Amino acid sequence: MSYVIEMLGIRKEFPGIVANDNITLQVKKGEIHALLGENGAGKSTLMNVLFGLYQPEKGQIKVHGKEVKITDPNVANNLGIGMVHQHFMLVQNFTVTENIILGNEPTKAGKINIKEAAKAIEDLSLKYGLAVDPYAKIEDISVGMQQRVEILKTLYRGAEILIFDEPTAALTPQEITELIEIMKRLIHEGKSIILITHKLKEIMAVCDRCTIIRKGVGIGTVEVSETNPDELASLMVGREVHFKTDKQEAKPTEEVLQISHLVVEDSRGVAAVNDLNLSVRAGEIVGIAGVDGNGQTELIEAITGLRKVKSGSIQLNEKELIGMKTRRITESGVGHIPQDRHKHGLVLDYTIGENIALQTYHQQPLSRKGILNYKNIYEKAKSLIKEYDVRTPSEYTPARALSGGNQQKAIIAREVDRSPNLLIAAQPTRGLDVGAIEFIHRKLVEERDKGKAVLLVSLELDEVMNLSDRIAVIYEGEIVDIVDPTQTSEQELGLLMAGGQRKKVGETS
Amino acid sequence: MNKFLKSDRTINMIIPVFAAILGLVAGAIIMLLGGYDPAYGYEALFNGMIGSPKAIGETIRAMTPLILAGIAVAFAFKTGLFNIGVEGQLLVGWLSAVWVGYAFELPTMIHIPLAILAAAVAGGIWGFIPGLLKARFKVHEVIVTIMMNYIALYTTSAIIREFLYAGNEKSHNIHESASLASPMLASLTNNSRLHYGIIFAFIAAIVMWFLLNKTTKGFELKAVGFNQHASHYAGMNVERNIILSMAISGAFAGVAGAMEGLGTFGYMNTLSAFTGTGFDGIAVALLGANSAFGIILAAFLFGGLKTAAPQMNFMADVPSELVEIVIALIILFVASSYIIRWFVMRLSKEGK
Amino acid sequence: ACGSSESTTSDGGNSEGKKVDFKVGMVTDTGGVDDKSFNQSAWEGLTKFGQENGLEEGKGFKYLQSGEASEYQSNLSTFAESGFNVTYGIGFLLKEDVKVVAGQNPDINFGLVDDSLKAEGLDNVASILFKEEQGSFLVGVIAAKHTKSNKVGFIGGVESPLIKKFENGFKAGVKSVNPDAEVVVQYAEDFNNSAKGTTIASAMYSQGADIIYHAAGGTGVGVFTEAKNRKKKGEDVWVIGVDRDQHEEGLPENVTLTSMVKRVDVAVYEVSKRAMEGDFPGGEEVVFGLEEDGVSIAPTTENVSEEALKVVEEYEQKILGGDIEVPATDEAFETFLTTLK
Amino acid sequence: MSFFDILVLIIPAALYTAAPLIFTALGGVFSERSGVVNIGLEGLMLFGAFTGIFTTLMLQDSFGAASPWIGIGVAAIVCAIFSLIHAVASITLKADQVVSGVALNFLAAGLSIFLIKKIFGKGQTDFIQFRIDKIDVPILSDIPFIGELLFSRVPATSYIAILLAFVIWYVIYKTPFGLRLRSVGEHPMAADTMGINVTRMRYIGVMLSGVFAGIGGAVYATSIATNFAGGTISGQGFLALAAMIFGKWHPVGAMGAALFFGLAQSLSITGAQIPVIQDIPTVILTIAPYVLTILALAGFVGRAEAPKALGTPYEKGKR
Ligand SMILES: Nc1ncnc2c1ncn2[C@@H]1O[C@H](COP(=O)(O)OP(=O)(O)OP(=O)(O)O)[C@@H](O)[C@H]1O
Ligand SMILES: Nc1ncnc2c1ncn2[C@@H]1O[C@H](COP(=O)(O)OP(=O)(O)OP(=O)(O)O)[C@@H](O)[C@H]1O
Ligand SMILES: [Mg+2]
Ligand SMILES: [Mg+2]
Repeated sequence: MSYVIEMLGIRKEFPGIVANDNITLQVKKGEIHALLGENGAGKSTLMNVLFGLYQPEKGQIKVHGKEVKITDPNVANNLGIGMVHQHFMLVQNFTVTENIILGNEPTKAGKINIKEAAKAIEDLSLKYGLAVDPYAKIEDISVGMQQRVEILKTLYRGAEILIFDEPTAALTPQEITELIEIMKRLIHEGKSIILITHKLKEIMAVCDRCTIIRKGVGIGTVEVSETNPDELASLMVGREVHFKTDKQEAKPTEEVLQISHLVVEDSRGVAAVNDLNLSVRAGEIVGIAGVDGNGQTELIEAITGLRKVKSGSIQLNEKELIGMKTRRITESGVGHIPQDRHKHGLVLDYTIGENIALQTYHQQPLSRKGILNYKNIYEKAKSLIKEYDVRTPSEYTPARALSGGNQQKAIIAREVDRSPNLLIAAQPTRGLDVGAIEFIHRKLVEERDKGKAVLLVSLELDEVMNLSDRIAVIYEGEIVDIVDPTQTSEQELGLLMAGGQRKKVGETS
Repeated sequence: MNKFLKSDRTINMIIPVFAAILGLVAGAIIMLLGGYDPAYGYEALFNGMIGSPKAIGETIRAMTPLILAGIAVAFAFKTGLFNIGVEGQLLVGWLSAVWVGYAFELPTMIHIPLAILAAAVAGGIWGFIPGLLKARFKVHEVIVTIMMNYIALYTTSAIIREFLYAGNEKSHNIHESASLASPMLASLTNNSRLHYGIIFAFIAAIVMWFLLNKTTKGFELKAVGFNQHASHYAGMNVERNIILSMAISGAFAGVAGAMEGLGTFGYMNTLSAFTGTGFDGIAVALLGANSAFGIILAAFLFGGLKTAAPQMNFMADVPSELVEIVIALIILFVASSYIIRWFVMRLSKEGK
Repeated sequence: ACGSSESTTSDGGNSEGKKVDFKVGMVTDTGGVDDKSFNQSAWEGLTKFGQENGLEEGKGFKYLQSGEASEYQSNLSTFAESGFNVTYGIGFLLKEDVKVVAGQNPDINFGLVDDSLKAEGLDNVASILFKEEQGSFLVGVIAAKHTKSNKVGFIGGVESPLIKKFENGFKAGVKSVNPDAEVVVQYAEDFNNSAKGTTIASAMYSQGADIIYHAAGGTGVGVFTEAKNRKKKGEDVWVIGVDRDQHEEGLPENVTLTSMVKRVDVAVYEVSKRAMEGDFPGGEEVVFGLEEDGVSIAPTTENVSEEALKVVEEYEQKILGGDIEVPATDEAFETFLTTLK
Repeated sequence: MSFFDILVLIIPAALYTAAPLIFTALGGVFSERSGVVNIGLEGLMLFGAFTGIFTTLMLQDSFGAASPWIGIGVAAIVCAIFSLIHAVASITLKADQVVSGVALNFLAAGLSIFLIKKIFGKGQTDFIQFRIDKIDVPILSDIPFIGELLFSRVPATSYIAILLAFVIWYVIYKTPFGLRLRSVGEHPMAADTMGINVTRMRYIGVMLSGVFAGIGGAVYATSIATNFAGGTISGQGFLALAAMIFGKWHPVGAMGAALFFGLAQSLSITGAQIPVIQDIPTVILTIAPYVLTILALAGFVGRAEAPKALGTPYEKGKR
């Protein structure tokens, strides 16, 4: 059997760590090959080696059986290798076309021939079913379309072998379904794909074979048809993993959060949250299910005081939150795990210790009369790092150096430790491996069981169904229905989220 | 890990020393190429810096405003802002200090602090404006501070001419009670112009260090500099912190001006060109790695070299511009510490 | 001077036989000795003095250029402490510093150019003053004789009592000869901005002035540039230079009508000579006017008409004779105007 | 004095004095678009002025009126090389870009005077014999009104500067080179994955800033100052930097901002001779250009979006 790609005995070191140690990966032509491993296992590193961004210390790379030296991305491009990176490599203020042709521009008399390029891109997008607007700016388009642009970039360069590094982490379920279709079509066209994902369901759905890495070491390759998610998970983590979080029946008590007739405008002045009513009780997890962009972000920002409210009321334990500053809201008992951990959750240049203190630095015992007590700050951080299993060299390490999963754990530690009456968790497990997800889910349930109110916002239906005690479906800024997770199905939810069977939910449900 | 941090700190200390040596060597080469005697030139330079009590006094005097200007730049820098406006803030501070020093008659214990306070307030206001524009209208602070420099230059001159003019392009002298100069310091250093301002410079250095590293306010200011979104999320008032940061930075710069007005000169000239101290402050801050202690050392080097340059010219006939070249090279070498770091690492690796 | 004993003995003999044990130094302002202006002139005087007395440059006579205002004092001290017999501070900006350093070094002599320390009672300081208004009056006369548009301009660097002397002298000169002529005056508020110089000059010429007298240092350079540009295109415009004979600055288009020469060189030379002869005018004001040859019109007169020169001659006599008191300040000028009617 | 007369006073003067700023600001656009902060524009301009005058002085006896033009050309080349110091330090050695720019300013100031003293034995040069003169543009200057306003008494360099802004706009926004240059300033890692040599593009950006700032300095020296001394360039580079930011890192915007400065400047200077304005205190007129700029920024120009990667050294694989 001939392989299109063979990476043999690859070793890649970073200062103080061996990211890849003697890893072997062999990809057959026409297959979708999954690469699986925990956060920080070394998947991205391996792919960056293949794409020429890193040079391996040891090992051999063969493309179509011929040994090659991939010294930079140009070489990879010329070998027909294209990569869709974990963090999008798109210039935000360029158009779709400009991003795709960058470095390979068709010209007419020295001028970029944008028309010709756009035409070529339209042809490509038709051929593979990748709908994009060639003249739209990246900053104005959805994540899903950005993803398609990334794919088009590789196709435009005639890539035969495509690397997808966690393409689904930031996509909505609908977009994921689309992407899976696209991948199938690409294979049909004779391409080969390496897919990195933490979602075992996706591997089971589309992949032919799966190579597993654990802590930089290759564990082996399995035929997907001969395995199951549980086996994959335990191979990857090295222990058994529970997908379904064990939890007792909820015992909700009094209402903690009460939202009525809330209207919030987005940055363009359009009402993104429109006459929304919702309540969350102590001791329950309310999940908000909805397609991205239906007002989830604005709703959270309104509750936490990050965005101005047009009208309506938000009450926490019968106290009005509207008009309060974020700090006051936080202090009156709201915890918030933000959806964008790099933008809102962390000051990446601060140490982990300082980030853990980000909400409480101004309170005793972390400070007194405006003077910080670093001893207490770091002692506290140390104990939380231990409790929440944040993997970091020390509490003095800059947050930037931690992997996403561990950054997320640090944020959760910070928010949960304050023991807020209302905990808002937005996309708390995006991009994390199954082990980390399990941990975070357990923490949220623990909070519920302590009698706190938890508001979960997630684009992952699995997560919402698995964790919530009640599911509120949001559509165009309104809660259109509230369902019991045990009494519903993904299909039903999907229908509701798409705006079907709309019915108005009253102030108290 | 701790060990690594420790050795990193030593490297950070070694780099400026290394850079200074490299800069001086390069200066020597330039002197040789120019047909001057480097040994003689450097002897004169050294003597001019710390060769006599008077030289030491003058070096410290020159350091004083440089420390404060450096702190002003560094403070803004640490909070994510670039204050090119130190020059203008210094000028308004200078004028205000001189005005208080001249217009009032008060006991020294009140007069000096009051004059310095006035300078800090004036400089603070001059920093507040670009801060406000940045916070409210997202106007780039670099342009506004450049413009504010020119406005300060021309208005201070006009104000002196209108209200404080003593003829000869200068304001009236301040009263003795507001003067930082001291016969004791002067006689100790053989008639140098050493004055008590250095104490205020050191205090300012401590204030900056303390404010940024030990207080909740400093925690906020730095956080806002690094990530406005996360700071907002954490309940900090982003706008107010930006404004405050620029105002504090400006206040430090204003005090730098007070050092000139109450210490070195005792009056203010109607300037028609910038003093350059504000721009030197950028170099001092960066040379000192934006740390309080580093800034003091950098200001010493900078101030010393600058006061000694005419000496070198006098004794060894080397054009004083050579000093500027040497300073530039030292800054470059510090900035390119990458290569020095690499070199030191290699050395220490081989040593093991 | 006790501080000087060491260096004076080590001073070796020199070739010119006439061995003098005397050292003179000068501290310039930030302009430097090639500022094409009064620093340069002072250095020329010092150089002449040094050469005539067989002094070695760098040892016997020497200058230090100041990089910034805070250096004036230390540079003056450097000379004093190195045993220089006389040290000049060039420019009124050095007044305070000369005062301080002279106080600290009572055995050393100092000269201050362009301002007076007489009131301070320091008997080791000679204050060297010029009657710029007299020289300016004469170039004003020339301007008045030459203007065809009956409009002339004056561009000052920064408004100050010193530059006011130039302005008022000039205006008085113009008005004396041609009471109908208009004098437009503008200050650049900058001595070192040639771009401003060109813009102001351009506006003045465009508005009909055909001769501009500048007392604006580096800003004046822009005035020349503008005049050259216009002359090249055939406009009949002129510049009157200041401080030194600025004929060369007007080349190749030859736009320098004349210059108001301020003989700092003569002054420095004279005072140095008197110091060496033991007649240092300490504590005094030494004033250089027309009489002392301290101010005059430039030796290059190729662009000035015979007739104008003759009138200049007449006025020179009137000033020397005391018939005309040339105004130096705005008030004096106003009074002067009334006497013309 | 009619309004038209006032315009005739102000506009040609603005065109004249804005040219050096335009060139330099355009240089800044190249550097900063590639992601390298260039606060060293002042130093580059200064060195350009020095080189321009030095070359002209050396060549004027043999080349005559062409010598200042050659001087400008030489300044472009020399400053491209001089800017390599900034490039090597900030791109290859990953120095803080602001620091290395500041160092460049110090170096240019020290070195140019040091060389002048060494070469000419004095602190400033003689005047050049041949300048870049103000001209009346043939034919165009005869157009009524417009001719006198826009095409008379302005040196050719001003028109070149304005044209150049459009040329550079075309280069930066319409050509592959421009697309790549901007991509490197926005998202160097993305550019890298597309096979673009980030380091090379940034070197080119910085060196082009050297070229144009050098030209800017030389144009100032050969058309306005006509000699070189310590104070010839004092702050113009910073003004050019401000113009570039004011113009939102866009070549035509930068040109517009430089013209705005020139206009405000000449209005304030000429104002002293314009009837109504005459009565305003001088200092108000003197600071007017700077106040106007601030007001303009705060009022209607609003936020400026810098290239995203501006100021950050690119390290492969760093996130
Ligand atoms: N630029 C870098 N510098 C230093 N170390 C790095 C760097 N990039 C990765 N590493 C190290 O390599 C290891 C593997 O990282 P890699 O990004 O390949 O993980 P991953 O498997 O892609 O994780 P995830 O699932 O979170 O994407 C990490 O544990 C980290 O310590
Ligand atoms: N610049 C760096 N220096 C040191 N380590 C790094 C650096 N960049 C990444 N790493 C390491 O790489 C590992 C994984 O990085 P990676 O970006 O793949 O994380 P991730 O979990 O996928 O994050 P995200 O969820 O944000 O995608 C981490 O363990 C982190 O320590
Ligand atoms: Mg990864
Ligand atoms: Mg990841």
